[in-house]
Amino acid sequence: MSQPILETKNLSKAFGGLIAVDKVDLKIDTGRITAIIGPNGAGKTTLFNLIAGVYQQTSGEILFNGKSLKHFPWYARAIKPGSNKKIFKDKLQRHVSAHMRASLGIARTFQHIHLFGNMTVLENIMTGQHTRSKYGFFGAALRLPKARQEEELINLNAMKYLNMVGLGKYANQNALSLPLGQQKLLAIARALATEPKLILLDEPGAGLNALEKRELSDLIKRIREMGITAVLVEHDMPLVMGVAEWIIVLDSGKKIAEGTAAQVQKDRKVIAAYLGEEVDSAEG
Amino acid sequence: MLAWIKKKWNYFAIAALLIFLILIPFDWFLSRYTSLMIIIGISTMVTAGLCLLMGYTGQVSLGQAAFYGLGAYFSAVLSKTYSLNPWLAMLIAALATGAFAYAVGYPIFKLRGNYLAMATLGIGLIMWILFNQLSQYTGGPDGMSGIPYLSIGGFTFDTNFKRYYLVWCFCLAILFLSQNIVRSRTGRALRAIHGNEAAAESIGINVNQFKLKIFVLSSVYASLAGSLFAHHLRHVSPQPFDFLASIKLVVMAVIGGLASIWGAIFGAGTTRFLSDEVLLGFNKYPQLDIIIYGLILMLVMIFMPEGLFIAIKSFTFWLKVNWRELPSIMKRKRKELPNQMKHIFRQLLLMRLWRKTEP
Amino acid sequence: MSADQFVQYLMSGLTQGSIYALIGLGFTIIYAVTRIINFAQGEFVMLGGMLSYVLAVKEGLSMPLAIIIAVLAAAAVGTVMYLLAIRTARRASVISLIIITIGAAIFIRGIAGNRFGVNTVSPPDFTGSGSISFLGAYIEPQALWIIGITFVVTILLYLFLSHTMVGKALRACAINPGAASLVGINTKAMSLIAFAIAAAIGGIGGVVIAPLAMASYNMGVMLGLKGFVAASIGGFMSPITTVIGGVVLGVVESLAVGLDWGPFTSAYKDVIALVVLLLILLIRSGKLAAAERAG
Amino acid sequence: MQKYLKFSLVFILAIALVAVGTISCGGGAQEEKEAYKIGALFSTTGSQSNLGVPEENTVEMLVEKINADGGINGHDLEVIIYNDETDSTKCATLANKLIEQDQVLAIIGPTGTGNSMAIIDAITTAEIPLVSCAAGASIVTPVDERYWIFKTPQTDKQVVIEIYIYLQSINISKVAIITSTSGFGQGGKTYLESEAATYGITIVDNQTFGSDDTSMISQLTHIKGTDAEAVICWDTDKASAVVAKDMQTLQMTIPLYCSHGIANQAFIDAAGDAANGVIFPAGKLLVVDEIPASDPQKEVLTNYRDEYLAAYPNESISTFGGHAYDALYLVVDALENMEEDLTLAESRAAIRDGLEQITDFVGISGIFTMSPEDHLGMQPGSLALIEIVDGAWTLAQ
Repeated sequence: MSQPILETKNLSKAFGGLIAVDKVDLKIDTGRITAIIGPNGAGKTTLFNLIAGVYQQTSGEILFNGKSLKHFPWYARAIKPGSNKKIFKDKLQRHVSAHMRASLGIARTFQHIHLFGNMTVLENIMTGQHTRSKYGFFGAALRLPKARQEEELINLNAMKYLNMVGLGKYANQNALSLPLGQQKLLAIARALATEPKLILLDEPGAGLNALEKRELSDLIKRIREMGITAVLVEHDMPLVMGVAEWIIVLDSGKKIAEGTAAQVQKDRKVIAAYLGEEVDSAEG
Repeated sequence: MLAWIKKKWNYFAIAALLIFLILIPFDWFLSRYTSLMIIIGISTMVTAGLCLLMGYTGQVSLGQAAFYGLGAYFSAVLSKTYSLNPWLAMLIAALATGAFAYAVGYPIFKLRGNYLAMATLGIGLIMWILFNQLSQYTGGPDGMSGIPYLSIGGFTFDTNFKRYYLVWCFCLAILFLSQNIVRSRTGRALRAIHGNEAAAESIGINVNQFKLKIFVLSSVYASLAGSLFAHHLRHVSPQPFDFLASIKLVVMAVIGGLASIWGAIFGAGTTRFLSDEVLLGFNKYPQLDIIIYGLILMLVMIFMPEGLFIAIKSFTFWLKVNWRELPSIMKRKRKELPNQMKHIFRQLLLMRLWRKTEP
Repeated sequence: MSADQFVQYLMSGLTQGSIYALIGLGFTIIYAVTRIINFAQGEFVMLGGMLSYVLAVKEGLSMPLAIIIAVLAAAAVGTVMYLLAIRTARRASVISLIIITIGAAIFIRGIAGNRFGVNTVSPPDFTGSGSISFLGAYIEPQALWIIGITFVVTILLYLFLSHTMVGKALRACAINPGAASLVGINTKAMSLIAFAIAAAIGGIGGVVIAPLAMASYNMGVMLGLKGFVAASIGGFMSPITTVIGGVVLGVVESLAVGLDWGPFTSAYKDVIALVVLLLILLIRSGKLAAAERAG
Repeated sequence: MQKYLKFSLVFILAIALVAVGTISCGGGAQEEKEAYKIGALFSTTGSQSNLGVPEENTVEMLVEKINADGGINGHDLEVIIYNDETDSTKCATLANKLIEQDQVLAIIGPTGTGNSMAIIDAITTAEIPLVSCAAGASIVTPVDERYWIFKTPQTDKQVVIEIYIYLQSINISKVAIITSTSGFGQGGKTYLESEAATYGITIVDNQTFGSDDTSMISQLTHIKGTDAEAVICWDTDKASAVVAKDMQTLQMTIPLYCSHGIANQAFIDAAGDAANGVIFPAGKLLVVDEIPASDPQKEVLTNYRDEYLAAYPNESISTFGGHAYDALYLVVDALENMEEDLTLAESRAAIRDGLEQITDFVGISGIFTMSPEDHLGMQPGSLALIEIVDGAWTLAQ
């Protein structure tokens, strides 16, 4: 198997006293639909936010395509590696900011959908194409030919993704006028529009009816066929078991098990963890 | 035919707008409003920048008059004291103001909402005090006069008639550029920031950078407007760039409907027309004009917070949709009116109760 | 500067600071509860000052009575302003609320100018003029009144907020309006109370300031801004921090005059105060941004 | 975009309608002799409203009087007064409005120096006479650039010199000056600094304050630390009163000299007993009862004061109204000497020439003799040194 697209080495995140993510080692293999499950407060969303760069880890490393998601700002580059100032230099190390990660190819959706309510459905997706187009203020202001071409391209791609999630006919509606299920699809389409290598889906199934869930799961499969690695955090077990090829189980910030659906279901710790608080997971 | 006109409507609109604007300063038309229209044009330029910043990007600035003033003073000082070519002075002014805005904005745009408002307000006040205090350059509170006219080759803009066209060329140019920006990748990024910063970050938009860029752009607009203002009046004093001026600019932007570039003309137009034409009728009674001004501000903000412009727009749209039913609606409304009054009255009376029952 | 000069600067700084603090308190209360920056606060001060003069001198009421009526009137105006202008503006944005309060300010100023005329007036001092010597510095009795009343008002406000049911409800709204309404606190009523209190404090401010610094129908503009700066320096957090903010502002201004070196002259004292404001805003920017997200 | 355009279009048509409306209303009924139209710009609101209001009152009062007395050569006098809100941008548009829309023959005002400077260009290009009511000397100098501009109030320079001469006479040489950051204060500051040397005065301390500041204690403490023999304060009534009171508080014994900006009752009311002993130069209006009957201004001053107080019982007399009085009567004087039925441009030019030829016009602020070299034309001896004793104005010895 090729190198994992995403790898975390004893990744930890603490909010004040409480440790949300505790020394987690993950390997997300390229092109394999992976689900991260776990009872409430297991630190799934925090993990996502760490990977997406919303939070910055207290310790540990995140490797994307084998490259660390940290970098040295220009003023630190001067210092030669291995020089005696190295420790000092490490202090200057910065995390790659969220928007940079997006252009590197990490896309994500949100638990609360976070669409742009002040735009139409189409514009939402066109905005997703942001990192895939270049022209700036002047190009825009003066309507340079290059800008026009890019706009046309953006438009085409946007329609493509829109049709892919089957929202083509709503293109010019306000994004928030759609029902919840379609809003979720739209959010996924917007994430896809950034043409990512890795897409993080945060509870895509929450609040969908059976039909919509079925649509969702084959959308996820189609995403895989596009060569994009999908990782989802999900409470809905049937959905997870149906779609995920690899499942990672978190409990109170620690990874307690991973494997295929079958393996995980048999795992003692997992059962314990869930039986521990069915109630919560039921309402989650 | 009619359909064709409908299809090409906005071209007709542009044409009509241009013809109208071109005709205004002629004696047989509205020459009496030439000077007012010059000020409106200048205000529109500042307002357009404010619309980009506030309406599209959702960032508040209560200090815009500072950049307006910087433009005016840079032009005035460079072209008078150091007798530079006015156009060159204008260019330098724009660049310098932009640089200043960048330097100031870089730290400030870490703040949001009300705190951003406070910070920008602070900047505005500081600049205003400096305009007053650095009298060896600015001429102090009474300002400096004798600023040269703008001129191209032998052609000098020495009458309102000429300056009118100069200002409106600048103004329309800025409006069209802004329009293009809004309807582009950049514009979408700005609206994305307004819509939801987290989501914007997640799709690779560098939020802080864009905020800063648009802030600088709006300050450059303001600076250009200021330069034109200086060369129009040929006198600058700190007073037109004080706190109240910043507020008046915001008011223009809001009345024009924040998220609409063309609303800027409307906003600047109505506000100036109101204060310089309509309210003058009321100054027989002491203070009545500012009383009315205050009332209008409140009423507009309370009942059409999305701006007068948008309100009129939606109302006419509503008319277009059901103008046939209008009479019947009127009848119904008249029937309902007493009940509604009673309802409102009850609400006011039993406010406590009413509030409790409210969700 | 000599020692007793230094004391003098501190004293006048303290006096000014108390004035700013008194005005800033109004900003803080309203902001904390409603997240509105009320630019009409200065006008409440003006109303207090002008009314106390009109009632005491023109109408010939006894000073205490005039003061009470003036303060109550200011509070009433604040309440009405909230009910008619703020409450009716549903789900308005930060900016439109700011403009509404500014509109209200202009409106009130206009009415005052129309009713009371445009001349500067000065009500009589509470307890005679003249001056008291203190550590080689001199101070007016009225200044002592200002400092004292600011102190008292702050303490009372603090006790009110921390020891009464309503006060606790107000603080709950300040910390998290959503949660407050969930636990059954009527946030609208709380906003109303906040406006009333703020206006009353503004009125008190006007009443005590006027004998020292005169009153005129457009005094509210500058005083409002100064109070606003004081409140911002205090971070719009609590009465105490606001008072600290006000005193910092006053003392900085006063010492700037005393220092008389480079930019630290009387000409630039306001600039210095504003720079202090900006620095504080920027230093606390991280926390403030978080607060804005929460609020 | 298209809807926005559509509605900016709607808005524009609205303006057009209003405009056309005003045009149609414009042509009123014609009398046998049409009224002389004069424009006036006063700051009746905003920071200078306490100057602008008496000016407006005076003009309204005088217009009634003049028309009651049968107008000017049978023409009624009509004065169109606009409020510029102490806002120079608005002032400029209003000036253009008076010139282009109302087609007035001449303009009096504006109240403030800043506003006056802001409209000079419009006035000069439109070739219409302006008689400003503001103090700044730069309004009428250099006179060759100010062909169309006149003014009535004495300049700050004259007032400063008046004070310095007095200080010389009682041989005080070290003074501290404390001026406001307003236009008025800065104007005074300039001349206080520039003229000091000429009269052997040294400025040992130079403080400023904001006109709305609530205390000058700090600045005065600083002055107290110097060896100044007198304090010269330059601002309008409110802040000057604060200075007077704070000096009393600090128990400063050195005398306080003020500008003509405090020449109204408000200062005495505000400063209370701290006002006693304050000396300031101003027009003779305030001490009209004390000036000798031989003084040519006596009659004019007395009449004006009595009429004003009769017309506005709850106002108090102030010299700013006097500036408007002079401005209006200078124009009226020019109008009386103007021959009939000239075109607008001609009559404007005629009025300007008339103004420039005025000699020995007895006004409130002084006696005016205009000339092509001097568009203020105020003769020496127009100022009186006034001392406040027991809360009343008296001539200082």
